[in-house]
Amino acid sequence: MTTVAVLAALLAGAYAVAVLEAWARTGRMRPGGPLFAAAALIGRESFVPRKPDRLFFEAAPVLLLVAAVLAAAVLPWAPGLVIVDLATGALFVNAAFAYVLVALIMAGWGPDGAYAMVGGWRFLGQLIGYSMLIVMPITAVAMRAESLVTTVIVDSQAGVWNIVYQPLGFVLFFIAAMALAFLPPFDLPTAPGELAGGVEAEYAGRRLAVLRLARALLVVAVALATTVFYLGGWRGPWLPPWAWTGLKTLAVAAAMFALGGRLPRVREAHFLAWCWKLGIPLALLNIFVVGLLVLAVP
Amino acid sequence: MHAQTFFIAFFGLAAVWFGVAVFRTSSMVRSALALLFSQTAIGAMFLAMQTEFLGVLQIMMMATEMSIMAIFMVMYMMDPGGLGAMEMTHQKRFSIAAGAIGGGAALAVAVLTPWGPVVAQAPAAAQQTRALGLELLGRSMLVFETAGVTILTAMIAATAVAVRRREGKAAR
Amino acid sequence: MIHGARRGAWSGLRRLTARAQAQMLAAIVVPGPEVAAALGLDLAGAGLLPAASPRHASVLVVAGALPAQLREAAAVLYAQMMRPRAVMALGAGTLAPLPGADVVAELSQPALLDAVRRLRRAIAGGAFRRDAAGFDAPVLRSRTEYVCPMHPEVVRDEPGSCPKCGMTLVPREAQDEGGHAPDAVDASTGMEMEAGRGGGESAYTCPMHPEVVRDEPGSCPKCGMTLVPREAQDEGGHAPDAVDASTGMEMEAGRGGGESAYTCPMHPEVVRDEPGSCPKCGMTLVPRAAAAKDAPEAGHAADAASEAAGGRHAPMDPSGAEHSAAAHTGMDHGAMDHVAGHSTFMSMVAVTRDLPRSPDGLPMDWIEVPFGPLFPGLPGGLSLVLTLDGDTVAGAAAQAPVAAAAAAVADAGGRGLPAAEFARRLGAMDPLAPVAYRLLARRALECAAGVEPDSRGARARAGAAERERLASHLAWLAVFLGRLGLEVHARRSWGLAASMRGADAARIAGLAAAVRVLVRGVRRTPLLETRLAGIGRLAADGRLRGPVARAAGVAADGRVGDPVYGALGFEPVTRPDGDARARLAVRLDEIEQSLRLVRAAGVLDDSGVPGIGAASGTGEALVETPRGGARLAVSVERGRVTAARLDTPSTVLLERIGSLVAQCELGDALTAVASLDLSPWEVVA
Amino acid sequence: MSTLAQYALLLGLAVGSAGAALALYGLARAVGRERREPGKDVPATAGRLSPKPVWVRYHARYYGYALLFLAFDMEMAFMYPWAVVYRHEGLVALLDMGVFLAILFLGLLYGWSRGALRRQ
Repeated sequence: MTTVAVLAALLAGAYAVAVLEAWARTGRMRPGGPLFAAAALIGRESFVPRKPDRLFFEAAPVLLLVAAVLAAAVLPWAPGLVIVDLATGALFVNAAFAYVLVALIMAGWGPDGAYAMVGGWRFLGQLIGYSMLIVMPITAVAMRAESLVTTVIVDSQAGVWNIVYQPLGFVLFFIAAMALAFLPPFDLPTAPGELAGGVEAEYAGRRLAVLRLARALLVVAVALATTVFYLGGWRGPWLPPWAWTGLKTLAVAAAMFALGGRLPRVREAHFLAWCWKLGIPLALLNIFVVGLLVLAVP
Repeated sequence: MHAQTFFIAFFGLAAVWFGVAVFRTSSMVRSALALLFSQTAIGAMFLAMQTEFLGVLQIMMMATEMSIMAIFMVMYMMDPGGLGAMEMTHQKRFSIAAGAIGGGAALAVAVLTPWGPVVAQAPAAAQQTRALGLELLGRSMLVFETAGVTILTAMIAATAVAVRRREGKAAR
Repeated sequence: MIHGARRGAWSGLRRLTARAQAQMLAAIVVPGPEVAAALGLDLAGAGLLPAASPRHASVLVVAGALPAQLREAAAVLYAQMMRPRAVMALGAGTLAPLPGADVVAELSQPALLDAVRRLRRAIAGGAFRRDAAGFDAPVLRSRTEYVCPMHPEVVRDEPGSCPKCGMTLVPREAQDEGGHAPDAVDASTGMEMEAGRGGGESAYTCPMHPEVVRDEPGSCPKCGMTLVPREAQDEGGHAPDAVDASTGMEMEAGRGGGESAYTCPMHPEVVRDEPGSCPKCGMTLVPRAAAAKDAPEAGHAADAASEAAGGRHAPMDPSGAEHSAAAHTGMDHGAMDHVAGHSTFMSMVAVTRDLPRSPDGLPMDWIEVPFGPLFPGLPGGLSLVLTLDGDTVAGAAAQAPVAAAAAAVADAGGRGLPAAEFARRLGAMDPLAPVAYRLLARRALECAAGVEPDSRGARARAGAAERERLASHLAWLAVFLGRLGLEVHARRSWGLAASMRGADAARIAGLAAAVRVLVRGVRRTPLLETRLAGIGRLAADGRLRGPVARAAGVAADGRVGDPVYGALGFEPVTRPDGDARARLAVRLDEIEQSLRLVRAAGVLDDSGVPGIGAASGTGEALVETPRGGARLAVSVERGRVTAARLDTPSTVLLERIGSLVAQCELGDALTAVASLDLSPWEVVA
Repeated sequence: MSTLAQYALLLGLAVGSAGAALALYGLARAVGRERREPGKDVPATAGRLSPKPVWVRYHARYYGYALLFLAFDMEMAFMYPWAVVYRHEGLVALLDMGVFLAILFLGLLYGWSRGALRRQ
């Protein structure tokens, strides 16, 4: 029952994210847009390029979907409203997110097309940049909660949300989460207007539909993770807990889209340099500061 | 219990199957990702054996590390797409012998070591992580710090190789 | 009913999806959105969604008449679109080889709106039909040509033997663009020769259907693929790198006559008369003759080939496939074993010796990737082929297949063109700057005929030229911001660019506030300066003109010293850096400047044909087009233009692309090219 | 829920998601089949047919970062258990991890100084 409820919430979130994304791209809010888009994609042809790595080409959208669903499965919407309350939840989220990279490499390599291949390997470079900025801030969150269980992490924010307790970690995680979900301005692997679709270039019809659904779920998952780790999860007055989680998640997703539409796409060299020369030292500083805070404030 | 045995066996076979796939393909990327999924299956085996932290860690780390292996293979190997259907194996007799000896040795260690009494119930997953942390900060602190130094050595060695290459002294 | 419908009868599910598809029209524009904007079309405003790849597009929008090369490129795009797909022709003439247009309309925004409505109806009611026809075009077909393995210059359309050496010609898949032979077939070149020596009989088989075996080249009766020589498949292991080497070494081994000694690749002191394995390390021994040649892997290839040759004499019996498989298996144990083993780690130095080197010394394969003529984010009609070394550009070849300038000018020869017709042709040459080129023709003709331009008309024409600059810069800004992912600003810019066409001074004054808001918004975009700094740096020299030169600190502007512009209060804008950031800054400044100039001019008018009567003479003129100063020299005899010479700014820019993008990251390289605002239409060959 | 049941549920979710994707494919199949046409199956490259394979040695310019990344990725294995017991262990944990991270940071600084942190 819980599983069905959470899956329904995830699908609703993905729908809302699709509406938000269309709004960010076209400037128009069409509540029915994703339905039309899905129905249209189902009815279009979906071709496999010749002499491809067919296995990769077919597996990539499905793997992306599985990764997004599994990442969201360990994140709670309310007390008790979580599919799997895993003892290593915070680590498992990371593990699931790591397969986003695998899926994109497969999608890039599969069709034997130049634009897609460049897009796929670009994302590997992007991961080398953002990955530490996902892992290290989560470590600081776990330090405060003394646990990797996601529900315990929410409970640990009973007094002060982590966005206040460790703002530096939040900023780093937020940026890295956008890069993970290859949202603009970190959409290097797809890069509309630069790589003519990149890893998505050869996908059409039903396979593109699955790819887009998986991507929307991935955005929900990263927004939900941000909510759980930094925005106090379901905590909030007046409304029921699940409503707070939903609202915060949507707000995070909307903030990501709004920010993305106003920033130019980063250059890969810049992104890597910033992540390693600025981001990682700051993330270590964050761990240190949180370490002092945890010891100083019992 | 039966389910547990079944899943251990299932993922074990999956790991072996992917492991074989590593050598049955001539595409470097396929080969690297087959190795990745072999390692993922081993991680799933760990989960089935109720060692949660280890399992999830394995599943997480292999994804990125094997992908990086894939790009290095694509950078340095001939015909990484396997378009020429190149035969990837060589020195077969020697490899088979080495594999058999290595496998036998591992089995012998597994069978002959006195592992002590079997614990009836695995500790709770959260408890395992805690215990691992306490171990790292207690008895195994030296091991832990040594690991740090080892990693540092690896970083310096890798960088030194890369830097030498950049100056073009030895392009291997 | 549309030409690109899917085959099938109507069903409930199909009706549903057809309706949805009518609502979600993703469009690809040919020649490009910048041309559409210059023609006054706002596609996003008409409800067409932009498509990044032809796979995602459902409509191909043709804006204006297309030259033949672009029609072919459009046909390729159309072929790669997924069904159901439609063609919308706006003011287009001939479309072939594209199928007929599904919706035809004239070039105007209201007509576009109506056309989109009709297209929605057509798709909702015609996305599926029982008798949907297939699409084929000559440009899509690959032909098989036959080349001599030894003399690459010998290329024939028919199988046969080489007139120079008598060898059997080998088939190769070829496209009109040339050089598309897949590597597997390239590899056959070397092996085929071997087979020829071994008895002259070779078998051809389908890469997909091994049971298909023919003794003549041709195509597979099952799937239509080109048959490849059987040996090529078996020996494909050396493709693509060792091929050239193996061709050479083959001859060597043949002459050597099999008297070579065998040695270990790791232990040169081990020498045996017979093949075998090394007593020290167990590796398979290799022939020393080959090893001494510093190309051991090639020697192995030859060795492997001659060893296996006995088992590979093209059998024509039904068990052919099996036979071949057996030969292959045999090689795994013997020769093939050490060939592969050798080339994977033993002799990387030798194997990679001939590969191109990157600046960091690593040998890599380079690929040639087309980024044009119809690449989203680059000017439509610019045919850019980048040689990619990973994600870095190692070289570039830029062409402008749509360049019409040469034709327009050459046609003025012979009996000559009437002056009015000449001006019309020059104006039609570049859809991105028709006003400037009409003005250029007019000035040159006036100069030739000695006619004094009236000052009020000149002022109005300057106003019209500035309006065009405004529209052109806004369209460039939209493309440029779009490729940087700044969708919000890009969208606004498209709308403004399209609404500049034919607008009068009052309308432009009404739009001025929106334009200023846009410019300010772009200037204030965080990180944009960092993003663009240092990309596409071009040093100023005498030949650079226009905004690109002004962004490099040179006030090269045809408007300087023009009394009309002097009266309007014109001052050129310059920036020192010479990179993409400076180009953006210059164009933003010029957008504001043009707004001021339009307001100062008050009247905008570019109509009127130069009335030069039956005058004769020569004249020259310079007009600052949106891309820089264009120069035209004409000779007029009795009112007819007999000779003309044109010099345009984009011609210079096209030449610079190669040096501009060398060793840039791919994204930076494309940004650099886009920042030039090159118009392939005005390139003079 | 026992841990094993949790893992089973996760496995079920993975299989279920893949199944949902396949069901969607089945639905799309019911709409119609693809039609083979010349040129359609060649990867789209901006209006030029370019059927040549692109699977060649690919030069990734971030390999300097990649080498350092491998080390940092390894180090995270120790960070999580440490973080969980951090408050319990107090100052010892801070010092211990401080030394560990300092060693790693040294590696980063070395790589930085030798030019590993840039496009090669």
